[in-house]
Amino acid sequence: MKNESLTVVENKTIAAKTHEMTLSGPLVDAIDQPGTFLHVAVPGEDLVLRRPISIAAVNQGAGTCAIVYKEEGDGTERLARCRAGDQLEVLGPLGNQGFPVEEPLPGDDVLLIGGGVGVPPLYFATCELVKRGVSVSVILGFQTAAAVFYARAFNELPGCDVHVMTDDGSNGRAGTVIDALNERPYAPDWLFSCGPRGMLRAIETNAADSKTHGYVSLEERMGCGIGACFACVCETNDGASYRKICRDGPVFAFKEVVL
Amino acid sequence: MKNESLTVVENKTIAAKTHEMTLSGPLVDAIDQPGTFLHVAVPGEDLVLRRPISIAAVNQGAGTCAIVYKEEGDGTERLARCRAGDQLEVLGPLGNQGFPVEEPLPGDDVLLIGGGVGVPPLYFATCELVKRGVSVSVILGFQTAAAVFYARAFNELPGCDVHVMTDDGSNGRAGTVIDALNERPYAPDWLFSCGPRGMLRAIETNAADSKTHGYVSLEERMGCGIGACFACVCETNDGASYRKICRDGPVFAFKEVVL
Amino acid sequence: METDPRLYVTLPGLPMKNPVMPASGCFAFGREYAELFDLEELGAVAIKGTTGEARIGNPTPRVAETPSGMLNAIGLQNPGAQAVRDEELPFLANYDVPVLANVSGSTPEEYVVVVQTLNDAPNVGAFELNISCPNVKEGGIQFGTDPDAAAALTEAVKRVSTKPVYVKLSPNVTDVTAIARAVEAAGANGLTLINTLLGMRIDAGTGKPVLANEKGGLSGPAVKPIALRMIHDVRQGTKLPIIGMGGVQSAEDVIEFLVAGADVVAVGTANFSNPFVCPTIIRELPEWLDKLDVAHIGALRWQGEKI
Amino acid sequence: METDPRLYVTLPGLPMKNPVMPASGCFAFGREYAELFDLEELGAVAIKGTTGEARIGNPTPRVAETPSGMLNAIGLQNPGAQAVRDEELPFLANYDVPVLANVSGSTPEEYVVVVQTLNDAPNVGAFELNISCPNVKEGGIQFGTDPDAAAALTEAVKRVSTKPVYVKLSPNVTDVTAIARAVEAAGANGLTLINTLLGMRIDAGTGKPVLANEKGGLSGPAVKPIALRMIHDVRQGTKLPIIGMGGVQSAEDVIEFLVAGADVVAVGTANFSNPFVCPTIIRELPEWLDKLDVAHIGALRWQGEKI
Ligand SMILES: Cc1cc2nc3c(=O)[nH]c(=O)nc-3n(C[C@H](O)[C@H](O)[C@H](O)COP(=O)(O)OP(=O)(O)OC[C@H]3O[C@@H](n4cnc5c(N)ncnc54)[C@H](O)[C@@H]3O)c2cc1C
Ligand SMILES: Cc1cc2nc3c(=O)[nH]c(=O)nc-3n(C[C@H](O)[C@H](O)[C@H](O)COP(=O)(O)OP(=O)(O)OC[C@H]3O[C@@H](n4cnc5c(N)ncnc54)[C@H](O)[C@@H]3O)c2cc1C
Ligand SMILES: Cc1cc2nc3c(=O)[nH]c(=O)nc-3n(C[C@H](O)[C@H](O)[C@H](O)COP(=O)(O)O)c2cc1C
Ligand SMILES: Cc1cc2nc3c(=O)[nH]c(=O)nc-3n(C[C@H](O)[C@H](O)[C@H](O)COP(=O)(O)O)c2cc1C
Ligand code: FES
Ligand code: FES
Repeated sequence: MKNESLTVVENKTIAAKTHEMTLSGPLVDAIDQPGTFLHVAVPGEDLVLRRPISIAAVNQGAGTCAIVYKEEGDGTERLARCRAGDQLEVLGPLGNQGFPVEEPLPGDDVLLIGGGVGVPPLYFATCELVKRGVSVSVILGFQTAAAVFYARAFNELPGCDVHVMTDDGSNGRAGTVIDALNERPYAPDWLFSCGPRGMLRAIETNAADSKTHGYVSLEERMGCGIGACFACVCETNDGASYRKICRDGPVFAFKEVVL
Repeated sequence: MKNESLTVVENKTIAAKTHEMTLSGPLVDAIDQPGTFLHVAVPGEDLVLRRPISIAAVNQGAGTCAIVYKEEGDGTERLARCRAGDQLEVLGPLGNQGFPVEEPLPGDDVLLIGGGVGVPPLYFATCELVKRGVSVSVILGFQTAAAVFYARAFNELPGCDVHVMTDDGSNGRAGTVIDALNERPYAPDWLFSCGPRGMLRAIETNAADSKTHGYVSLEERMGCGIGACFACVCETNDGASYRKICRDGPVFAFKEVVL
Repeated sequence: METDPRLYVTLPGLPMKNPVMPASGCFAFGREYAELFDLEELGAVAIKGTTGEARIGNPTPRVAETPSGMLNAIGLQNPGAQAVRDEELPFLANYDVPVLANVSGSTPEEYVVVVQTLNDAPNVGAFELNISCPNVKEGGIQFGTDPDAAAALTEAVKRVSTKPVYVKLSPNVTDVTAIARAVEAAGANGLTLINTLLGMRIDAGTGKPVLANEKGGLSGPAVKPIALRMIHDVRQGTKLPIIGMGGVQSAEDVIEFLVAGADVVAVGTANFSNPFVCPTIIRELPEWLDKLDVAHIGALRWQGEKI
Repeated sequence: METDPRLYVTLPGLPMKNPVMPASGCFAFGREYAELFDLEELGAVAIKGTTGEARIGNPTPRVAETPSGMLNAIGLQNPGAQAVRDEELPFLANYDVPVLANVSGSTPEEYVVVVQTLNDAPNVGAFELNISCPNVKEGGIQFGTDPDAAAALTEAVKRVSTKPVYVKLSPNVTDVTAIARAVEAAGANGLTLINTLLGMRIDAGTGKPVLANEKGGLSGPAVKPIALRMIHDVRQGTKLPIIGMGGVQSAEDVIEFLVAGADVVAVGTANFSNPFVCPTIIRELPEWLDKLDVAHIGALRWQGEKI
């Protein structure tokens, strides 16, 4: 975990209100696990909290990493206005538990399900999986065609089978990622997912009785991002304890925490 | 008075922590009186007050005006970081009473005394005076050589006699502008001044019994800049009333207000 | 400017075309802003705090900047009730916009005199009792921190006023709802809140307070969460209309305030950041109503699961 | 890191190398920040509010951003006094830095139990009674708004404590100096202020509060002028040492707080903006002392012409 000024190498719009930012700096060296995130200080003294954003890709050769973010409020709007050459204070990589991409074996049935801006960390995960020779199926859900991103990037990865779902059918097929999941004849060996809480809950329920090793990446409003403020806790499934999403997650095994 | 986004044409350092910024936009058309000022919205949501800065020069042909400002705190530091092409929200020109540059006649003895960042509005005033064929003497006071600016610009104006004073004698002569004033054999017909309050007070006292038509430009912390908040008042000399520096000034005749 | 009927609100004494007015002390008596835009765009105008006699105010500096806010210690400088009556209100009467006359004083008698003096000004729609000015020794803050004193003052003014009376509450109290209940019981027709929070700034370089008065009133976006909380709390205990304020600078802020419990809002400090802020907000409100799909701004109130 | 002798301050129970400590609740029990820098750089460490039994805290979202500030409604989540004693304090004992143990509770008895449990932890230099947590129904705020309740609690704790006791004051009161005087008379060894201001945020898009708990405590630069004013006011009426806080994020802010009347400062929210803020401030303080030409930070106090 480092705190560093990273340089914006590129910042481009890749879908409606959705941007991909490439960052460079020595901190990139420390990135090794999909699912971990960066805690980004947004320009402007009036915004005192950093923004947690998943790492979407890393290129160790070039010393760069990418994040993909959607303009939701003041912070992400300001990120969208950053230009190449700007500096951003970044703390990361954060999170001690990412997607266990080193566990699936080639030949395992590996399914990744991403919804909206939950897609980026799954791209990083897919890159790592295919690097290890694991084939993956990916279901990407978006509201509408204008919101779709990274579908082609996934397609270009070797051994990656991509299904795009849109609510209105304007790209890929009409329906939700849950519809696509339900059409599968059997449960996957591995299931990695990131997206809205409701989607994750449905996925977990869906896989309840299966042999699936399932993992979900969670979001919560954060203060410190490192485990010191108790802002981002969630209860464990036994009700007896809790996890900090920023430190103990942000990825949790099915049933580890209450969704 | 307009509120407009002006474009930064140039922003350059001209002395220690002192910068000259050239701005363009239709608001410039409305600038016609030296001593008036701009109320500049500084970048950053956390700074809710605008900064009042005098107009240092105007070039109606080019549609530009210049301000000169010293880095004193957060606001002026951020102005110093602006780059060509940036936009600044500006309200102005403000002030209903500037230096009465249309009154001195050619042949009158006209003296201008500026201290530090009080110099800029006097440059604009001098430009207007020499345009009308009036010769002027200018005494410019700075702490030290590194702080000196605009001495050459004044020198280049026709019929302008420039005396630079520095506290440590590192440029021009050693001493204050008051020393230079005291060396003059007789009181000027006109005296326009801008600078620290103590300097203005000394000048007014100095000219107490003379025939001099004296004018000083005042500074005070401002809220609205237009006369609506009562932040910037000063008492009149008779103690019975008050003036708003932003609206009734910022230039006042000797003895109009308590310095 | 066309007025969107969804924005009309009628408060006691104040038939407003829209729920936005400049806050007292940030708009003087309207003359300066009238040079910038048509005052008839506003829902109402709250004028500068007016006292019995003219006041000269505090020494300068009177304002200081703070993170996302400012301190002011103007000290209720104003020309006095008679001059306001004769010279300022007639100017505002040129515009079809109701006036909320902000009344201050050192004693209940002074408030009464001001109200009596301004009572018959036809464009004064209502009075706003400033019982919460933190910037003058005798600026009424004693009335704002004690429910009994606040109630007594309200009663005294109600006895003479021919117009509805709003009481402006101080946030510098342990329990703002107690003051609200007290003035409601005493006959107030409405509440306005919040006034400024008592604050201070030190110049680290000189080791002295920035304000000549040492302390001043904090306003601006910094106080918005405090204002929202107080409005929300007061709303739970009263049916009186609430004029909400404290850090409003956008149409989005107005929505937050209305949801929290205000009926209309006042905009103070933001006029200094952007002199056109009030008309800008007013123009942007209809879009918000479209987006939120409400038929009238009155429908925005949050009911509060926990109440 | 070399320590500048001009920065040493000795407060009851807290021999500090410099006047800067992280504020309670913003630093947990030090483990996370220990991965970032050497905790021995700090003047002291204030630990997370500790209650008799473990508490699970409030539902999420627990934090919301506000202009130059934030709201939190953590709800005093902590592992309980015994676990803090056995598992957290020993970790901090690896560092040569005194601990200020922040104590919370619903009843005076609970405060007493916490103090009794932590009394013999050798690295606890002093206790800080959080009588001002606005975020839990029974988080002690009742003790923070009533001078008598505050005094009674202070006395009860003083009776059992083997360490100096600081009382942390709430800013959500009409007269903070009255509470300060009451706890001083009851035997407090020091004061800390300010805790957070009760606030609220509404999400305009959904028309609901952002925090699950609806209301939360406001902290960060936005509250700095309020903190400075309260510290200044309390300083006039007491000789007790003051740990000042509320929006500190730079060495310049530290100077402002010391001038206003604090003896040392605590840094809360700024740790989230920049996790290295405490060591950064500490490193920048000597430059300020050079610039202001003072021989020791204790000399910074502003005497106040008007006092
Ligand atoms: C571990 C993690 C990874 C994330 N990865 C991504 C990503 O790859 N791409 C992406 O677009 N978004 C991601 N998010 C969500 C992202 O953090 C928010 O969309 C963003 O913080 C919104 O900031 P804002 O300034 O636009 O909104 P504002 O509403 O102005 O934010 C105000 C405050 O709320 C917080 N906040 C608002 N929405 C969320 C949210 N959904 N989750 C957490 N905090 C929130 C902000 O961080 C800030 O503190 C992630 C969140 C977490 C916790
Ligand atoms: C009519 C007028 C004309 C001016 N012309 C010039 C000029 O041409 N060049 C120049 O360098 N300076 C000028 N000043 C002073 C200039 O406004 C301040 O130096 C500047 O506002 C400081 O802002 P800051 O953000 O750097 O300082 P900060 O300390 O961060 O400012 C905080 C607040 O205090 C106000 N403030 C601080 N110092 C002053 C001051 N001396 N006068 C008024 N307000 C102040 C700021 O405007 C702001 O509201 C003028 C002031 C006035 C009133
Ligand atoms: C410069 C200034 C002067 C003020 N004068 C008055 C006043 O005379 N009477 C009054 O009731 N409130 C006065 N106020 C308080 C405002 O009306 C308002 O309650 C407060 O500023 C909070 O709103 P804001 O955050 O939008 O500024 C004044 C505020 C400022 C900033
Ligand atoms: C997330 C968070 C948790 C806090 N928890 C506690 C606590 O447990 N006990 C306590 O006395 N104060 C607590 N506080 C208050 C801080 O210690 C401090 O008084 C306040 O935040 C003001 O300082 P700041 O503006 O530097 O944050 C907490 C503050 C925050 C932001
Ligand atoms: S954000 Fe602070 S504990 Fe997770
Ligand atoms: S700055 Fe508002 S009256 Fe001059």
